[in-house]
Amino acid sequence: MLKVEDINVYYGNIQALKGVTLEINQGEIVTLIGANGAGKSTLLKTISGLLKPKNGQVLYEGKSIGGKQAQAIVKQGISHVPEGRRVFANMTVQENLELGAFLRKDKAGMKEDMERVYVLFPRLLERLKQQAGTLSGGEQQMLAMGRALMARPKLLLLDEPSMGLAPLLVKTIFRIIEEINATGTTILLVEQNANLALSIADRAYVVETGRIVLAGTAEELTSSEKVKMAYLGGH
Amino acid sequence: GCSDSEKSGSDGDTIKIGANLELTGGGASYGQSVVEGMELAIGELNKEGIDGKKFKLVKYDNKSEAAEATGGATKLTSQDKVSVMVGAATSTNTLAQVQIANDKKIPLITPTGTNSDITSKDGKVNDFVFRTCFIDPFQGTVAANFAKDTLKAKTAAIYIDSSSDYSKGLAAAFKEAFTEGGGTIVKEESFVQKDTDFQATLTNIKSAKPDFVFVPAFYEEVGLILKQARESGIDVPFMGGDGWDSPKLIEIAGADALENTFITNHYSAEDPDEKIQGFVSAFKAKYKDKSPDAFAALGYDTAYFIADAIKRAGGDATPEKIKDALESTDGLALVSGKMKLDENHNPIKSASILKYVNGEQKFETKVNP
Amino acid sequence: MELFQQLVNGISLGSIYALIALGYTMVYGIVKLINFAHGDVFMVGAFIGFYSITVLDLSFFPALLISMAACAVFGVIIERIAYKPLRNATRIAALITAIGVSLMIENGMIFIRGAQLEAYPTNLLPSENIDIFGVSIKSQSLLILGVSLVLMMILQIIVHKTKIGKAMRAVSYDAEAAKLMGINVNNTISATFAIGSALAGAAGVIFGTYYIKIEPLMGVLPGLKAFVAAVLGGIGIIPGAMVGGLLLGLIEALVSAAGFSLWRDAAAFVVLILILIFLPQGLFGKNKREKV
Amino acid sequence: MTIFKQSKGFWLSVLLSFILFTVVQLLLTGGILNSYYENMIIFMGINIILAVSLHLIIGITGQFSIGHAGFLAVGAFASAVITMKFEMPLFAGLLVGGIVAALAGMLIGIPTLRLKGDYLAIATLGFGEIVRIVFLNIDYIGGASGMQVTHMTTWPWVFGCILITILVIRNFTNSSHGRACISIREDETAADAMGINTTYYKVAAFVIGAFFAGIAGGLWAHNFYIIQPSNFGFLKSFDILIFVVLGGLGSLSGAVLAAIVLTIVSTFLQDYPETRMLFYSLILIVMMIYRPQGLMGTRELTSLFKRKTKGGSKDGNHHTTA
Amino acid sequence: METTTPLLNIDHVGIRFGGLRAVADVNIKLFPGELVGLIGPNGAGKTTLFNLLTGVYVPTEGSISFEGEDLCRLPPFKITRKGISRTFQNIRLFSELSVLDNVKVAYHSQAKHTMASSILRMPGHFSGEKDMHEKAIEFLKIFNLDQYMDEKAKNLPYGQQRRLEIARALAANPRLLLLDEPAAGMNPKETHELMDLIGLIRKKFNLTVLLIEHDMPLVMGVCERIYVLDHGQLIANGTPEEIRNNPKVIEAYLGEEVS
Ligand SMILES: Nc1ncnc2c1ncn2[C@@H]1O[C@H](COP(=O)(O)OP(=O)(O)OP(=O)(O)O)[C@@H](O)[C@H]1O
Ligand SMILES: Nc1ncnc2c1ncn2[C@@H]1O[C@H](COP(=O)(O)OP(=O)(O)OP(=O)(O)O)[C@@H](O)[C@H]1O
Ligand SMILES: [Mg+2]
Ligand SMILES: [Mg+2]
Repeated sequence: MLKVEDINVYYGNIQALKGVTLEINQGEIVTLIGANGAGKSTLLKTISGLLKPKNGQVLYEGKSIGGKQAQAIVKQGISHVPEGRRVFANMTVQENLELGAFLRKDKAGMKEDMERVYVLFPRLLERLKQQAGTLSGGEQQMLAMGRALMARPKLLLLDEPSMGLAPLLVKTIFRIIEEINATGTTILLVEQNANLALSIADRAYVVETGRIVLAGTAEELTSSEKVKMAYLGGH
Repeated sequence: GCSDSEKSGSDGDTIKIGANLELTGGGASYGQSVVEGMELAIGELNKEGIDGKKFKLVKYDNKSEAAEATGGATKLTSQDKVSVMVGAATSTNTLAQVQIANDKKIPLITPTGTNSDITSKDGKVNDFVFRTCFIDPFQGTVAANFAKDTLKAKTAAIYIDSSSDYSKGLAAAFKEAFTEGGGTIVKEESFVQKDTDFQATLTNIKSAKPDFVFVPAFYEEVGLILKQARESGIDVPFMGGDGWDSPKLIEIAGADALENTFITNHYSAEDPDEKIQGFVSAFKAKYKDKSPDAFAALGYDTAYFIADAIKRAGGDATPEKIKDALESTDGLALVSGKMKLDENHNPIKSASILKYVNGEQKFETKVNP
Repeated sequence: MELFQQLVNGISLGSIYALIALGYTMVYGIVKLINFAHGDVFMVGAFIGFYSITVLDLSFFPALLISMAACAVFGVIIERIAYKPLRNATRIAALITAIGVSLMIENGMIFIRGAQLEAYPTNLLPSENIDIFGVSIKSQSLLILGVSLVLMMILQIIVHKTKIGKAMRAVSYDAEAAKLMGINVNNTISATFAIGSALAGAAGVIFGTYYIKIEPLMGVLPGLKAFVAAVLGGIGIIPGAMVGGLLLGLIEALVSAAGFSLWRDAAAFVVLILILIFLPQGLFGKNKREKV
Repeated sequence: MTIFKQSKGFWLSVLLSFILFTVVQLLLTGGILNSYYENMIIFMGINIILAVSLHLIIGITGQFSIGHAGFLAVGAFASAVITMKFEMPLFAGLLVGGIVAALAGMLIGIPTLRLKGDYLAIATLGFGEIVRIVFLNIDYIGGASGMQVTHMTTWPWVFGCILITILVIRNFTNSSHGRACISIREDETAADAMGINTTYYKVAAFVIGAFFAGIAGGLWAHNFYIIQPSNFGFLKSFDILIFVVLGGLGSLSGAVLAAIVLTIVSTFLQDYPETRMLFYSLILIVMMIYRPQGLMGTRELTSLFKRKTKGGSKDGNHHTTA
Repeated sequence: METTTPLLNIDHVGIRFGGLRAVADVNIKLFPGELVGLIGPNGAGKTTLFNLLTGVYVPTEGSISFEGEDLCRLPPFKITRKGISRTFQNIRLFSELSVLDNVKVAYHSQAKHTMASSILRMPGHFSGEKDMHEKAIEFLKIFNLDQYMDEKAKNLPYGQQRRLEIARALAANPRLLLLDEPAAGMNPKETHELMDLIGLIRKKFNLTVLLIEHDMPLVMGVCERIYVLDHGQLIANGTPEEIRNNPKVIEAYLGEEVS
């Protein structure tokens, strides 16, 4: 479904990704794990068009999307839930959700998706008129995910959805990720919380200083000594 | 080094005249008018030349700022070594150049700076500083006498542009003459240049019920003041000085608002005088049918004032000789009248009182000094 | 009676400030840039209106529309050329650019047509004085007040109810997140400048009709005052600009009425500073302390 | 870091500035530079002082102040009153000018305790305008027509003032107190939480900056023959702001450099009155588009000559006690 | 423990933001040398409580005293000088300053040289700066940050920035250290290292620590006591073991099984 081939990405002179290659198949949950600053967020931003790769290819459903504008990529069915949630704090929950469907014109389909978001996140339904900035962190994360779903994505990019959340909320969020996946949305998940991420993922990649250093099924990586040592807390 | 003024001025075939004027900034329209008048005059003068020499105008923009005016004057005297400096169009920016003219011994002529301090202060004459226009007290006195004697006004209000020395000077002279003659000033209000809304103050003036309102200011604001005053129902006579004189005043205020208003002036573009009409048509021919205001006329006159002095002093004259020649100007016929200087370097000229009728200036009376 | 007359004077002056402040506050609200060139776009609008009326022989409303359209385009051009490259630069760099643009428009205008002033024809709109108990109100002041109120409401609806308005608010809060929603950030910002500049253009023509005199530096002072009005009301808040403008007009009228006309501008700034000290976000701004 | 190293650099700069002073002085007395150039050099010097003093407020302390011409005006009028009305020497004029401006700085420092960013900017702009209007209404100093002031400002005076300004502000910046100011610029909340009395340092920056702006005002007053309130409008404040930003926010030598370059550019453009402001604004816009961080960025001129040390940042750590 | 006087006494403290009671009627006592956790759902008011303690917000009700002195209405910098220092949930370093200078800023309030001595470069300036320089390096060494000394803070990797924030907080010479989610954004390995570090500095500097964290292994691993906040109110208080099994906490915060 998505193929990233040997991309290099720079911030000015700093090279953040060095020849990264990966692949995501229809219906999978793939997770990227790696330390702070490894380049995980950079990779997601490159896929969603916020950053442009200097070279290499990003292929989505066979077509190249590398270097396209973000709005064009959203239109093709890739939604990105950015790190730190980034909800529009000055707008209501409902307006945030409507913005998620900014490019869509099918009123009926949008309504349907809105209902689906309410089913996944009943909390949001309770708070439709509340300013997003006054939501708790977990609620904001739900809103960010709901907003992304409003674009009816085929591929959902999630950047550290558990960051800063209470344990209870982390569990809720991960349950919902699995539910979303079950309805046919492919998911690329970036997580610090490697234990949890590997527990729901089909496959995983390990990123270190801009390179993919390990790849495999979730089980393979969970049992890898190296991963255990570096990312699972060593015990 | 200050002694280089000996070499100043004419080099080869040209006589350099420096112009240090308000080409941009708040006073830009005055400076530009002066330049237009001067350039017209220099064009005419250069057809013949003086002793085979032609005038060359070196222009500097003082941005309507005193500091820049000083800088420009320094440059004209020490860099360009001009024979004569012209500038500035407003009193304040002229004052900023006075010390340099005296120090460097280069004559400075302001075409339109009417503040009396420019040429002499506390009885001391600035040797190298001249002007082409009459001074503030004269106009103010003329206006006061006219209000009292002709218009029979007993009470008057004064509305001053407090950002201009010109306006304050006229107002002070008016006040003195008017009260001396038994009149009372019932209201004194002020505004600053670039104001556009005068309604609040005019409401105050209205409730003081004056017989006459004196507004010694420039046409930009005067136009708006007249319009707004008439709209808010003040219909007594208004009067001002040469600052009113511009075709724009009529456009801004509208002919109706100008009914029952008077000005004192150096010259009038409507004056049938041959010399004046010659100037007006030459000006219109050069500047796309634009009608010259008093600034343009005085700029034009200033160039002739200088040319006359240089003619008398000789084409190779040093700035000091030119200064002496300027001092001895007597009876020179200019667009703005015959020119003779008093001991304070101020021209003794007559003033005209004009009345606006149907948006046109009509000659009312002439007052001699 | 005189006090009422002065209040009327203040409101009619204030509605002009409000009119200019609306566009100012709108651009600030979305782009967070003090667009110092706003007053100059206002000036350009006044001139375009003037030439439409005198050269093209149009009447008031066509001239108003032409001026608004031309200013909208002008605003977008300014944004694309001067501000867009600085989107990610510091606020202060953008501010300096805005000052540069402002100087450029003023002096460009002087370069093109000279510094001399022009006078609008006086017969564009009917002007009558309505007398109510000795207080005279000009029909044109009422018109200006009405126009400002209507524009304020239209603006409020655009920003809060339309799709483009939502896009604007999203971009204003977080441009990168807005991109992820599929919003074209460049076009949205251009639209903001187009609307803001069209408002400035409208204000220019209305100003010309009312005050007659226009010249290349006419935007400087009203621009500054309008900005003060916007800050008074809480910058970025559309009804705030309206209230701030009216308040500023009233303050100025009352100070002049009290015989301190020379202190008028100072009074406006003193009130500004006082309001900012006690209500740092302006009258209508939400007093949000930075969340730590 | 040792005192010895410090003094070596110090003595070198003393020597350099002495040479600079003497060369210019000789050129002036020898008549090689005429009074036109003298005027330009003096104007440049005044601009340098203004730029450096505002640099302390904006570049170092991060207080977005765009009313600096207000302090200039206060200094100019105060010093002119001292020399013209009380007939005291220039030194007294400059000193009083600085002190009165510093008091004004304290006054404007107070609103800054509550205001930030654009709101502070507009408040300081308002302050500058208030100062101008107050002077406009004081008849003692001539109201709108201003005061005529005897020319007394000479190169040695200007040079001395530049030297003191730069030394004081540099010494202040390169000390723990300067770091406290920089920390306010970087993050006021965090600075507060680290025990920095942010109020004190913000006001201190305003007071010191205003003091030197006041001295610049004194030099100004005694150079241009006449001072008027209208010389000190907000456009003047913008001019000073432009020096600081164009030089590179946070860079002292950048501010100096920008003041020099822009004074020259502006003087040069005087020969083209019709287009000068057009060019000036164009330069401003183009400069900001292609180099928004200013001429020097946050670096100092001295860092260009220093060898890059191991682990030293590419951006140079001029704020340490170098 | 009951016999000693509390170092910090939070007494019925609360604050409102408009209609929202972000913190309400909170009572907390900290005794010298303790390491106490503060947990609770997002938006429970934990950070707000820190802001109240450090003077960023002024409580609308209740009082706070530190070593017997009332802290209410003191500006933040004075509270820091009294001995309470903090880190921030969102890193707030002085990003353009070098790592070394970040620490020096915090050490500033202990500096002895005056502004005048610095401007005139009197001997006091040099000795004061030298002392500061040495102290700052000492702090950096403890945190293994001395190799980054001259780097701008913003160029540091994220994890190191977190460490630097703690180092900076310590340079302000606190007796009570408030840590707001120091492990946020760290992976389990980095979190583990952080845990060790907190233990180390507590001993070395003889500190009392109040720690906000969502990372349960960390909180349960290092804290001696834990307070639980929900909707601005304390809902529980006890040892990690007690908290783990408290049904209210499980319902509001932990969820069914705790890993
Ligand atoms: N805007 C930026 N400018 C410069 N460098 C950046 C920028 N954003 C990220 N980097 C650098 O790029 C590298 C990769 O960063 P990235 O944010 O992708 O890491 P990450 O794996 O997502 O880390 P985290 O777990 O902290 O989110 C880091 O070294 C980071 O410092
Ligand atoms: N300055 C403020 N103005 C208005 N509301 C505020 C302000 N500061 C905090 N709040 C509100 O107070 C509540 C508590 O916020 P706080 O940041 O203390 O939560 P927290 O417990 O630290 O949560 P998290 O674990 O997500 O960091 C939230 O609802 C928040 O929106
Ligand atoms: Mg990341
Ligand atoms: Mg928190």
